[in-house]
Amino acid sequence: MPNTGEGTANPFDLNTVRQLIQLMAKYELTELEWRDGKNRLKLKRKAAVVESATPAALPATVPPAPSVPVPAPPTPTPTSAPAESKPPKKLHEIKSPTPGTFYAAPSPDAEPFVRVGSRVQPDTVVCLIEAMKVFNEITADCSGVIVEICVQNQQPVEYGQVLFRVDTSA
Amino acid sequence: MPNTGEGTANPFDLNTVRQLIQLMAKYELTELEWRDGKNRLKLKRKAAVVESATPAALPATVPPAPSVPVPAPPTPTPTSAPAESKPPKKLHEIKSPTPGTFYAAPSPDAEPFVRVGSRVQPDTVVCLIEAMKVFNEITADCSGVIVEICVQNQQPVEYGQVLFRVDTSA
Amino acid sequence: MFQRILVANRGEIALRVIRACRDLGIEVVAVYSEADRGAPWLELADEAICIGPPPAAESYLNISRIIAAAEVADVEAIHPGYGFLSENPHFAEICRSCNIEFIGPPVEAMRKLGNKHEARQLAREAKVPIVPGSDLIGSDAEALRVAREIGYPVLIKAAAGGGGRGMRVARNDISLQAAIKQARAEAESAFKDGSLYIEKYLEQPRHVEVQIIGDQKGEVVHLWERDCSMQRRHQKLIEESPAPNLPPQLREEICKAAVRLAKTAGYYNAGTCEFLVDKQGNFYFIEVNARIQVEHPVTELVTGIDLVREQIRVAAGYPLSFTQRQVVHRGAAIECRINAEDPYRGFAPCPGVVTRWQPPGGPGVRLDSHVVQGYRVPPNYDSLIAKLLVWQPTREEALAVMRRALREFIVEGIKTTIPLHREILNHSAFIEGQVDTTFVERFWMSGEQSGRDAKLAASLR
Amino acid sequence: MFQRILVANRGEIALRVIRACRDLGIEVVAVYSEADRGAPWLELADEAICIGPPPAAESYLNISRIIAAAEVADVEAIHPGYGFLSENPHFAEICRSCNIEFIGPPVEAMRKLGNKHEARQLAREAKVPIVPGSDLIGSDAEALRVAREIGYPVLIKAAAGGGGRGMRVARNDISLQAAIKQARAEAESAFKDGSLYIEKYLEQPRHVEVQIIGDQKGEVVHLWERDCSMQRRHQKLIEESPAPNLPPQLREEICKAAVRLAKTAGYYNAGTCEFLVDKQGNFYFIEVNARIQVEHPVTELVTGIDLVREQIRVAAGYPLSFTQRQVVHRGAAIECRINAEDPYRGFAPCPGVVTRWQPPGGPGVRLDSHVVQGYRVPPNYDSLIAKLLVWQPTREEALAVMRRALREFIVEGIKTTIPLHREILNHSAFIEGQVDTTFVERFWMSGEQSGRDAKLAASLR
Repeated sequence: MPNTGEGTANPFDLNTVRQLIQLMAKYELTELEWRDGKNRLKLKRKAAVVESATPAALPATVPPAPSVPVPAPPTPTPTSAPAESKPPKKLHEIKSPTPGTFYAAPSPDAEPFVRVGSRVQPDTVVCLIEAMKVFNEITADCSGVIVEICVQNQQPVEYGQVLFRVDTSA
Repeated sequence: MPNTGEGTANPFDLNTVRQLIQLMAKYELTELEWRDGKNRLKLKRKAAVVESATPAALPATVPPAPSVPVPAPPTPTPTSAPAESKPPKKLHEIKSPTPGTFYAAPSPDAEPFVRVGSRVQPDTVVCLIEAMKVFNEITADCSGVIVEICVQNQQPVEYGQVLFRVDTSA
Repeated sequence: MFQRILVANRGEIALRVIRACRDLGIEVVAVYSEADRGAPWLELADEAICIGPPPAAESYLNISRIIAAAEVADVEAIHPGYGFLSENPHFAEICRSCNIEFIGPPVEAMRKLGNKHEARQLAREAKVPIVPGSDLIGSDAEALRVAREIGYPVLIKAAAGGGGRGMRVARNDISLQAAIKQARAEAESAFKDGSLYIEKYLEQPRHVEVQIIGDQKGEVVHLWERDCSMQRRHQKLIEESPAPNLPPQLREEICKAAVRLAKTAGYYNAGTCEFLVDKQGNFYFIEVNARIQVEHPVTELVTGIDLVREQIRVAAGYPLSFTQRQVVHRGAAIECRINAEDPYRGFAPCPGVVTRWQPPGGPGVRLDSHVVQGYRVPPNYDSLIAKLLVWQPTREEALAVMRRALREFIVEGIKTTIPLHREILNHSAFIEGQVDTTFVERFWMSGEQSGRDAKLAASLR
Repeated sequence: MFQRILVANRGEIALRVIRACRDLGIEVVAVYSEADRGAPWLELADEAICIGPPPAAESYLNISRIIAAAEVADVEAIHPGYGFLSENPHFAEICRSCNIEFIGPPVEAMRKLGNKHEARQLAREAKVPIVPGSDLIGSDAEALRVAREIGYPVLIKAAAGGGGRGMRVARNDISLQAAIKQARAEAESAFKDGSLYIEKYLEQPRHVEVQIIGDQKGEVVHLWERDCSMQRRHQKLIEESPAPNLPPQLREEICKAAVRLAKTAGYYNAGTCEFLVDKQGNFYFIEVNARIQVEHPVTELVTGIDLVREQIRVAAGYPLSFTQRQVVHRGAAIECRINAEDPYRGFAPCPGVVTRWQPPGGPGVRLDSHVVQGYRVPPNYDSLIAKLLVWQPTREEALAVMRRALREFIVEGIKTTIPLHREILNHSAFIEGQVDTTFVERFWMSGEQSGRDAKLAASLR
């Protein structure tokens, strides 16, 4: 969510982070949080539960959840919900480059450009997006196998909305 | 300026963090939190119950400031400032039971009821508070020695304002 | 003009008076109890003095401590706000005897109008219609005779009462006797005065009140009416002006009656004459509220006149800054009272920390509130946390803007009356201006409704 | 009336249009760039559609994506707000060719008024005084001749310009030639049109503008004037109505001139005619802003008319809902623009997270703002974060209420223009209504002042 952010200036650099990690390991810290907007620092050593010597799993860079109430954007398309469930492998997302209407096939009677399981190349046309009476051909821009079609035929889509997921490791 | 807060300045630097971590290790702290926007400090050492030999420098009882922006109440009496500095021993505070005007002596020419060093009993009159033309005699309500007089003669006071501190262990 | 004023109140009305003082360039001193230490409105005062512990009796109701604070702070006048000491003639008297002006009516008028029996006498004198009924009743036998004379149903009221305490309805001889016993006990415990009177009980009347203000030279004007029929347990929820569907001639008559009564009482400063209007278009005086009222901004929006500033001016001895002819009523205004209460659990108070406070804004919206995000509503006092007001050229537009504002208003951490207001603003009876004082009880507080309505409310987000 | 409208804008004006739609019972669709994902005003729309990445050229300025969103959302009209595509006749044309009404003026009028040369021609036709000067200038020799004819100092302006870009002052023959070169280069890069003209440079003029609105039947009315002399670098900071110290007859003449010009241009919907008024009481037309303006609420407060709702109505083909005689100017209104900028460091933009947002309220205060506590002001767009407005019966009272409101307004996490406004509201020149368009530059932006003023500002809390 872009409008919460961690504060403006002063992002970390690799060297600082490296030294922090080394310090954490050396002194057996299990957690270290550090913000800057309104300055916050939070360190944990060992753990109340005694997490033994596991310096590996340090969530050193986990961004803290925004404390600010940020409303979820209203999505006109309920079918984008599957996006939440973690995809298994290396998945490429084909997104809409414009708001418009999604067409799965070149004409009402024709076969769809692709189905789940179709193998695509970068220049394979996967759908049309109609905007201002112009039908834009959308290409896969990657090689792989379609594993999910995220929108339905003739559904309106937003800019950046995920249309397909492609397993590029397949 | 109570309503601006100290806000942005004072970011952390690596060196500060290193020293904090070293302190944590030395004194076996398990947790240390430190904000600045509205000041917050939070320290944890092993199990919270085992208070053992308290290492000197730890301000372990600093109450976390409310996370809510609560303005400091405007005090008409600047002399109450010493209240902040930690009193050494068992001190009893004699407070004003009403808003009014503080009188240290029964009349302008008379000696004050008490001075620093005066020994008081529960029924010793320590001052007058005038409210609505009525002079209320304030008694010590404890036994001990006056160690501080917190307000000046004829100064306006609020309800609950500390007038005297009495060392009850003396 | 005064140089320095003390506000003997808290919450939104303390803030309201502080704002008026700022607008007039007058220094303002706030007093507070320990429960309000650090409260946001205190920051806006020039000085703030702690006067006691949380219980009102030891702070906001404690005359000697407030006077002591006023003397210490060296103020020339005290604004009592509403509630607390605002209608206490004894307090007003002490203020003035200490050379501190009480920003309110003369003591004598407060005394007379504070007693319902004497208030009715004044109304008779001023030829203002009153609800048919007795003077004070003595024996049960007398009560029975009077009740039969004016006809059932009748209302038994405490002479010193207010806020619905000591009130009972009786519909026949049998219930009358029980009602008198209960009312007398309640009045004795609440007001230490068991005097009662009986009057005709009006079924489903509308509550219409007239804002008046007078100066110390004897001039009194009205600032038109407010309809406050949307009540629950005699506590107003929504107020508006003009009163919807009130015939113009009746409206004019009621307003003139209010001015007559105030003049007869020798009244000055701001006050409100409350009336009941029955379905036949008769109106009856009920009482005078001898203070600024919660809902005064409704009148400010339709007249463009700042009532609190005018209160201060007339208290300082200035003549009214406008004549009756200059009071022009324009458009329509509505106020929704936002309380820290759960309207779906019998309006149970919900004090606590406001974790999110996102007030509405934009065209036509006024918000009077002392709340900021993170504020803790203390459990000790009134549950009013905000007054949301709108002004528009027409009532229909005002309803639309109020709906929009209620939709925008987000409060988290405590329950409020906002969802109930969203419902009411969509209810046909309110939209059509057909609400009487029993509306909330009939539609929202009956058992079988509450389940459905809670669901409806949830769906209205 | 329209059933469904799309708002092709962001921030406070998107919220303003959303509110107007709610008040009219019209469904409203918002569009947003990825920089505004999750922004609070989107929650108040019935639908929100992402149209592109943060750069305006790929989102809020991208005609095809906005039209595509409008088609997908099935709206009947588009409100362009101000800035972005609001004065783009090409966009208006495309909207209408797609059977989507553009809520704004006719394309032809936009075209003519958008070109300063043609706008001056129209003004001549309408017998509206213009600043003495040339039509378009060709050679440098011609420029020299014209400059000598009208007399130095002269102003060189880009025909396609706006916001101060492509503007230069020349005080003699030598500086003229340099100024022309610079202005032409700037205009070419900014507007891809290097056409220039020269006009008389008025020293310390006041900026007075007239709000007009017309319907599609040819009726045009004015809603009186606003004084916007408090500017920095041609960006308005404070606007008010009525214009202080403007003689009544001059005021009347300016307002009538604006209506004449609009009628001559075949104008409808809302627009603003801007004039300069010199110390001798002459007024000169400068340009028409063919859209709703940032400062339109000033006019709403003094007239009680909702301009955005009226824009929507006339775009839907309705006649104006009021006549010229029904436009009653009442009291005084002032607007302070609150920008996310550091006024003590050359008005440098200060995007970032608003960690505390405590807006003012109470009588006479209106706040138009899309900000809530925790909102992140993105660096991509305009720095306007709030418009603080007050209305009062008199200007003096309005100044007092504005001071009070500015004092209450607490913003943390980013720098804003609030402290500067606190200073201005205490400056005698502004209090006396003696400000000209060079005021801010002269008093706040000169080097030697900034140190003192920063301290002063700090002391004003």
